[in-house]
Amino acid sequence: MSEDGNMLLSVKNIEVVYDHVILVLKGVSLEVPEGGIVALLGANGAGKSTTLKSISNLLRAERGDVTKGTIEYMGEQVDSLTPNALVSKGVIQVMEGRHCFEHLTVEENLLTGSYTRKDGRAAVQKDLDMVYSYFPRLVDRQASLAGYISGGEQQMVAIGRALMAKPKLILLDEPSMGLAPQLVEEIFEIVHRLNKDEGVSFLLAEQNTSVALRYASYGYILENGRIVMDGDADKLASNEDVKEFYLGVAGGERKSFRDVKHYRRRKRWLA
Amino acid sequence: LSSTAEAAAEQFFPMIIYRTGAYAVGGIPLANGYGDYLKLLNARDGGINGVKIKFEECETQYSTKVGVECYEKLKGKGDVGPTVFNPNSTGITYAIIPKASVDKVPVHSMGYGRTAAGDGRVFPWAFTFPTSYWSQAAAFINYIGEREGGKNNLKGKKIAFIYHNSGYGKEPLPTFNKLAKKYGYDFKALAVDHPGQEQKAAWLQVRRYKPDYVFLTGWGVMNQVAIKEAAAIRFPMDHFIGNWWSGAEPDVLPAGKTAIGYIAATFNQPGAGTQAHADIVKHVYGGDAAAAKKGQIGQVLYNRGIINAIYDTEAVRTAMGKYGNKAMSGEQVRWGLENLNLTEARLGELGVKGFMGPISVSCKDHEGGGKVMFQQWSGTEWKIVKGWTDTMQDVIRPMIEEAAAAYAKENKITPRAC
Amino acid sequence: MLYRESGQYKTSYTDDQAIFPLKQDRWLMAIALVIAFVVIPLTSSEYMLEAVIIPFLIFALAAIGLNLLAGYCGQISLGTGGFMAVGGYTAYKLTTSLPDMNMIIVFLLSGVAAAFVGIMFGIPSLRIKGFYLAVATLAAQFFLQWLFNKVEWFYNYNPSGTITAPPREMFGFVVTGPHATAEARYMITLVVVAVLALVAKNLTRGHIGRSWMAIRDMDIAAEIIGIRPLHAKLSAFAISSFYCGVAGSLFVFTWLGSVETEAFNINLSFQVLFMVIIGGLGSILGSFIGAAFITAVPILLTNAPQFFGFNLPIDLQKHFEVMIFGVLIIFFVIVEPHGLARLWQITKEKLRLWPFPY
Amino acid sequence: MFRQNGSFAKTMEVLNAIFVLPFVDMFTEPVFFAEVVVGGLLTGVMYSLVALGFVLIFKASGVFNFAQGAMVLFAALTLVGLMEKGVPVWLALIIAAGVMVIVAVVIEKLVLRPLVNQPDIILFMATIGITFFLEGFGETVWGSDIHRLDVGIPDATFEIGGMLLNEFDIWAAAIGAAMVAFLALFFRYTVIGRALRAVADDHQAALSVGIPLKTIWIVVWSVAGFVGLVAGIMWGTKSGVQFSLSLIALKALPVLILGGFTSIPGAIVGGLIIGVGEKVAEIYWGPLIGGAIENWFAYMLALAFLLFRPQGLFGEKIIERV
Amino acid sequence: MNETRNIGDTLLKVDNISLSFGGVKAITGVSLEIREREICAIIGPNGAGKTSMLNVINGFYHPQEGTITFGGEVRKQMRPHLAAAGGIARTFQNVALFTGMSTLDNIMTGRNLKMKKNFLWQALNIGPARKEELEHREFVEHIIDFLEIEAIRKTPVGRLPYGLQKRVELGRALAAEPKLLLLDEPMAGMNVEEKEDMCRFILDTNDEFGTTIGLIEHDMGVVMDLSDHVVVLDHGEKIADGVPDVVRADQNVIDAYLGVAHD
Ligand SMILES: Nc1ncnc2c1ncn2[C@@H]1O[C@H](COP(=O)(O)OP(=O)(O)OP(=O)(O)O)[C@@H](O)[C@H]1O
Ligand SMILES: Nc1ncnc2c1ncn2[C@@H]1O[C@H](COP(=O)(O)OP(=O)(O)OP(=O)(O)O)[C@@H](O)[C@H]1O
Ligand SMILES: [Mg+2]
Ligand SMILES: [Mg+2]
Repeated sequence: MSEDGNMLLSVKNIEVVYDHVILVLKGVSLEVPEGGIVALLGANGAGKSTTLKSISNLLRAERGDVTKGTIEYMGEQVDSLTPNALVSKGVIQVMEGRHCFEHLTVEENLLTGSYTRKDGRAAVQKDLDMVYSYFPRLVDRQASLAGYISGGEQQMVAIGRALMAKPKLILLDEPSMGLAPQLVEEIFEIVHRLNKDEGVSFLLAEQNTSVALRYASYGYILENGRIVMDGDADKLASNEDVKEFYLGVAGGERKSFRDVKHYRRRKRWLA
Repeated sequence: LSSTAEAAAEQFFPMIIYRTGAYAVGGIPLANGYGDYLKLLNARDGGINGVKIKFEECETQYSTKVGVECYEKLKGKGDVGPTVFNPNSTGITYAIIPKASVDKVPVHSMGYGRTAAGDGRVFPWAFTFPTSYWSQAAAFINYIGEREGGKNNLKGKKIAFIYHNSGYGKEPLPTFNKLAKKYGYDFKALAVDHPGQEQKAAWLQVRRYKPDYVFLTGWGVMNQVAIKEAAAIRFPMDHFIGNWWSGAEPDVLPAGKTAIGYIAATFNQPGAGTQAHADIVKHVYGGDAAAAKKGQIGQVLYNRGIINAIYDTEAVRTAMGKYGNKAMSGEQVRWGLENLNLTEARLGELGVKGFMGPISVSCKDHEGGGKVMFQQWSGTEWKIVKGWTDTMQDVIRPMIEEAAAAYAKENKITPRAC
Repeated sequence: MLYRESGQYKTSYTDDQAIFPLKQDRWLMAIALVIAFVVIPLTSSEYMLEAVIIPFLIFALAAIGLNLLAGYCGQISLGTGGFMAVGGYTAYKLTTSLPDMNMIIVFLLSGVAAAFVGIMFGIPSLRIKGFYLAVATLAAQFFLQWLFNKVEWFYNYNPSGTITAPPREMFGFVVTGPHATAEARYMITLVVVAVLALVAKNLTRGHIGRSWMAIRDMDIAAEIIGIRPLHAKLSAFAISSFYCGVAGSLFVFTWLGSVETEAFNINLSFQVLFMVIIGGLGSILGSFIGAAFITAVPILLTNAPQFFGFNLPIDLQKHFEVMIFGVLIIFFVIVEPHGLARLWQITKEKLRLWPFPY
Repeated sequence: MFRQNGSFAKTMEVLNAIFVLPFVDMFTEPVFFAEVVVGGLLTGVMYSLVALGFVLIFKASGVFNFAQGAMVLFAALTLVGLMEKGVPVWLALIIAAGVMVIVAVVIEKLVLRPLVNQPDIILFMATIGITFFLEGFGETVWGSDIHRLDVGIPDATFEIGGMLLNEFDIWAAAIGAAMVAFLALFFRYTVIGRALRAVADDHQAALSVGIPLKTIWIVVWSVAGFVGLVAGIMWGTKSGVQFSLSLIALKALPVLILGGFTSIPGAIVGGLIIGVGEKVAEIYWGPLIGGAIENWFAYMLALAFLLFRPQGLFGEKIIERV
Repeated sequence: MNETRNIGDTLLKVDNISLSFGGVKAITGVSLEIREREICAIIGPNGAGKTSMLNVINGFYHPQEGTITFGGEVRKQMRPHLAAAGGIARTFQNVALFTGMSTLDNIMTGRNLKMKKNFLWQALNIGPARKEELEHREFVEHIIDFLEIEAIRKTPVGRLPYGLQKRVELGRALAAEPKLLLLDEPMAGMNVEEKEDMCRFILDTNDEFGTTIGLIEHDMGVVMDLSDHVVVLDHGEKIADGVPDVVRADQNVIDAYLGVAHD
């Protein structure tokens, strides 16, 4: 993406170190345009979550530090803001691994998302109803403690909770994890709808590459703490390497997972 | 050359004290009194018989462990070693008595600590004079016996004993039990746990037991809470009697008017009326009476600090009488302590006539057969209500010797002949 | 790259499982042992031994004990003082009723007694967790302290309830009682502590240690993969209390010489807990570092002003000392929440990468 | 045969002493028994006052604040110190409360913020550091002497139906009850209440939804400081303001686990149970085994409750899931 | 496709299980069978009761009704560690590794059941204990090789990325040499490449050790390709049970779960 005036978020060349010694991001730059859906792809441990956490400033809580580079949101440097200040400004992250408040009920969990809002009870109630309509499953679970609901239900709560903040930019970390296939599609439909109707921008780290690239407009591929490839989503989706390694299709045909075994095994023997 | 070096040698007094922690309230005046008297000797007399006094405080917070560390730190100091240790805590006393006998430094636990150390044959290095908890308990029985018109009238009387649940607090129990058999009073012991802020259960039991007298062995905050609780159950204050660590100003002041009439044991006069006090104001505080008052001069525990210092410095003086006017080593001071004989006349010379009792210590008797007085709180000051009271040494002394013999046996000590 | 492991290949699992797989660490350990067994007894003053080094060793032992329980098994206990008291009083009863018993055996049996008591008080841990358990273990602390204070049998009916270490000999040396030299007491303490530290290290590296850590990190998952919480927790309580018991008997016999129950009060429990946390939960080395920190820092702080020629009033000095001590605790906890041992490890990692920052 | 009979009689005697006589005693002297119970209840409220401070902070941040005892001492010392300097009571109260707010701000900035998201035990350790600091600091500023505190709460003894009661205790109970009611409502009916519970569950997630940890912590620690001040006044009036005041915390701990770390009503109910339990045990069973059993009995009592409810009577359920 | 596969008799039989929590019914009257050496998938929408079913099988939840027969032994409920001792191992939906320990140690805990030498030997680290430790270490090293995680052998697992953690968790379960291996969403949060690896491990385990596998997974590709038979739960009830091809075409399943027919 080119240097452009209307970038909502631009991350410039950041380096992240955990625990003073573990260097994880080695100069990552990326941008999210106003009203864009940007996908961040990459293998396990590439540093996707770390990137998102450095944007939302949740990194410090894990003893990680941005040692180089800057992060700008709406043209303003935000590296030193507290996470809640960022939320007030409209940036919210849905953390990987759900992080529901176990001892709060599902509804209370959702309501915590509206903590920074100042637009009155009615508006909050409206959004609450909206979240319930997205995730009808949660209506049954309304009064259950979040600690007891199933993994997928927790994922719904985490996403719903972020929506309750009425954000401008949502950093979604693995939204599809643990969700039933039907629901995965639904989540991305919601993303799409929010993006189109309300102009919410998204930066999503996602392993389910095929869905992600279907909905995103632009994508970055992160390997080992570096961006190794970026481009428009459809371009990426048609790239041969991406197809092979991220979409699991070789030569236009999806391989059976059962056959993969033998193919792999051969590869291992050869090595 | 050697003689000048020797002459320059100072008499070193190690001070194991506590000015902080849960019991600071009692520790501060004690340390002030002791220190001020040493300062006085330096300022007024240039030390003891011309030998300058040096002292160093070591803070324990009333903790035995820290006390031992202090002991180890201070025992190597001083030009000819330390003079004498005043552990200022029963726990520390117990811990350092065995060590001190090896290091050849005397330990003086004035009226507290290991009561058995009153037997100088088994404990050559430990001194408890002028008295001990056992003697004090006996004096208390004597005192109330007298108030009842003779000890025989104690038969059937009820005595409650409220004590700090520690080695210190338990000390008088053997005496009370023994004397109960002898005089036929009914006796009930009620323990209160450290620090003693909460004693409702004990006082409810007192209320039900309806004792004729209550004897208190407390320390720190426990004392004043006890006095308040006694007032709250409307127990007559003049039948409520504390030991000598339960009868100082900080114990009664917080209870306000309700404390009036409360009685406590002591072995020193209250007040700041002696010549020695005047000298302290003059030489130590530069005549600033207000500053001296801030230093708690004349308070019960301050005065006890002075007495402690007088005993120790006079022991050094006694030793000098034998070994010459130079800094005395621990061994020499030990001899001085053992041969200490403070007569009325000598007390007069020291400017403390009537302030403390005469005493003589011997090889065998390290307790000094100590007598005890009783003082009463008037609301503003302590007044002696019963002068030197007998401590039934005929009963107590055999108990002390028995306990000492047991200790000797357990620790394979052969008592020396006296 | 002073501290590097490259080039040190391990050709067997046995090598890989050595306590100190790295050569540099083996050297450091050897030097430490030489210092402990040779240099210190030859050069230290009596004060150093009595007031700093012996207590340091004893506390390190107690801290190892608590660390096995809290750091490895995740069961926080505030009953350490009580368990140490069991050790101290058992040792006293044993040697006064059987004067000829070898002191090493006395110490070990005290540990065994404490282990039994530890198991008793560990039973609630099967149901109660976290801070609830921590506070509940105070029941042990207060009960045991009360028991030893109340039941006269424990202190041979002497009127004050104080126990005193009687003189005992080993190999012709007096090792306890007032006539034992500081060196003799130091050596016997050192031997006991060194051997037990090694044992602790072995335990934590084996399957027992792993089952403790599994319970600590996630008890439900541990149970589901087949670790019995009952065994793991109670064995942790037993072994931990064993260590505390031995430490308690040394506390009386080679350090203080004479104590009343008050010496085993709740402050002692807290002190040992500080050591474990400051040193590093789940680290044997950390127990030593923590013990050194908590025993040495107050003494350094007490002596520092004099050393630099300030003459503060002693109470003010103490107050400052307490304040600074508090600040230091906070400081180190913030710098490295996983304790000083972890700090040491990070330093080593940095050395390994040196001169590169990452 | 004879011997067996003897030991049988002995066993019966012991059982009788434990299981029968104390109850007979209670029935035969009902007024005294009532007095014991009432005394226990009133003492219990005093424990609750201290426990309440712990609960507040735990509930709101998951931190087991060991420094609560030191905060009680520090607050009381500040108050009494000011009063001794001639500041009128009401002003001294306001200033002391202000000082506790400052303490909260400083603690948040220097201790809590760098330790966000750390394990509970680490935060616990940090609060121990705070304890040392506050104790040292308070004594440096105000000295180690004992200070008499009198803010004008009446302290006379009166008699009702043979029971001796103290006005002061009644006042303490009333104040305790009022505070509990206020705080319980505060937690239930404010937005902050929910946010606090969220923070206690997961610091990082709370941050991620925009809950301002900083503000929350300052508020809660200030309130806990204020509760500490009240506890300090009550206990300080009773026993003078001095170092031992910080040891009160130890009497509050069994109350805390019995009631549940996270429950405000739990603090009061726990206090009452512990108060009555320990007094009754001490007076009716204590003499059988030598007395002074209050301290450990309180913990054992709490322990017994925990065996049935591991989260305390009113504590939040401990969630166990895989 | 399973003609060549050597599927045996029933290993696990779940009979009419019902489980509820207060008012919430997690499982209602579900029966299912897993036969020896097969791969059985349990699928269903979120909150259908899949995880709860695994929890019932390995004794963590105690069902109100129904029985479980495992290896011929009938039981109503038992403690989890007994189930483990009986040969049931599992992985968890929310990774439940021992975060403070290294990869190696985590996998070694899986061998705990098999390590018996008493603690005196342990304490001295000589003789039998040492020998035993080394034997097990060797076994575990095989697993590490098998899962291709040699490089992270000594890394504390808390620092590992999610995908690797899942792999370590599988290793820990394998270390117990289970008869029945239960996997709860082993491939969640992985990209295709990693899923392929995981599938390979599962298939190899099944092939080489003859381990019976119970698998919960939301990736239909994986489920359909791997499993011999599929059980579908919805709202705590069983709505379908059969070979993948049949289940995939079942209208109920499509409505409740798949949304669209999957090829
Ligand atoms: N708190 C931490 N301390 C140390 N290292 C960490 C920490 N968190 C993450 N790492 C390391 O940083 C690297 C990147 O992790 P990150 O979680 O950002 O990866 P990811 O791309 O999100 O992977 P995944 O797809 O598994 O979620 C990993 O190698 C991980 O081991
Ligand atoms: N311990 C519990 N207490 C209360 N409700 C529970 C408990 N465990 C599970 N449930 C409920 O039972 C239902 C089934 O949960 P379960 O975890 O088995 O679902 P699942 O099929 O694994 O879903 P997912 O695919 O989202 O993981 C859920 O609605 C959940 O809320
Ligand atoms: Mg991630
Ligand atoms: Mg599930």
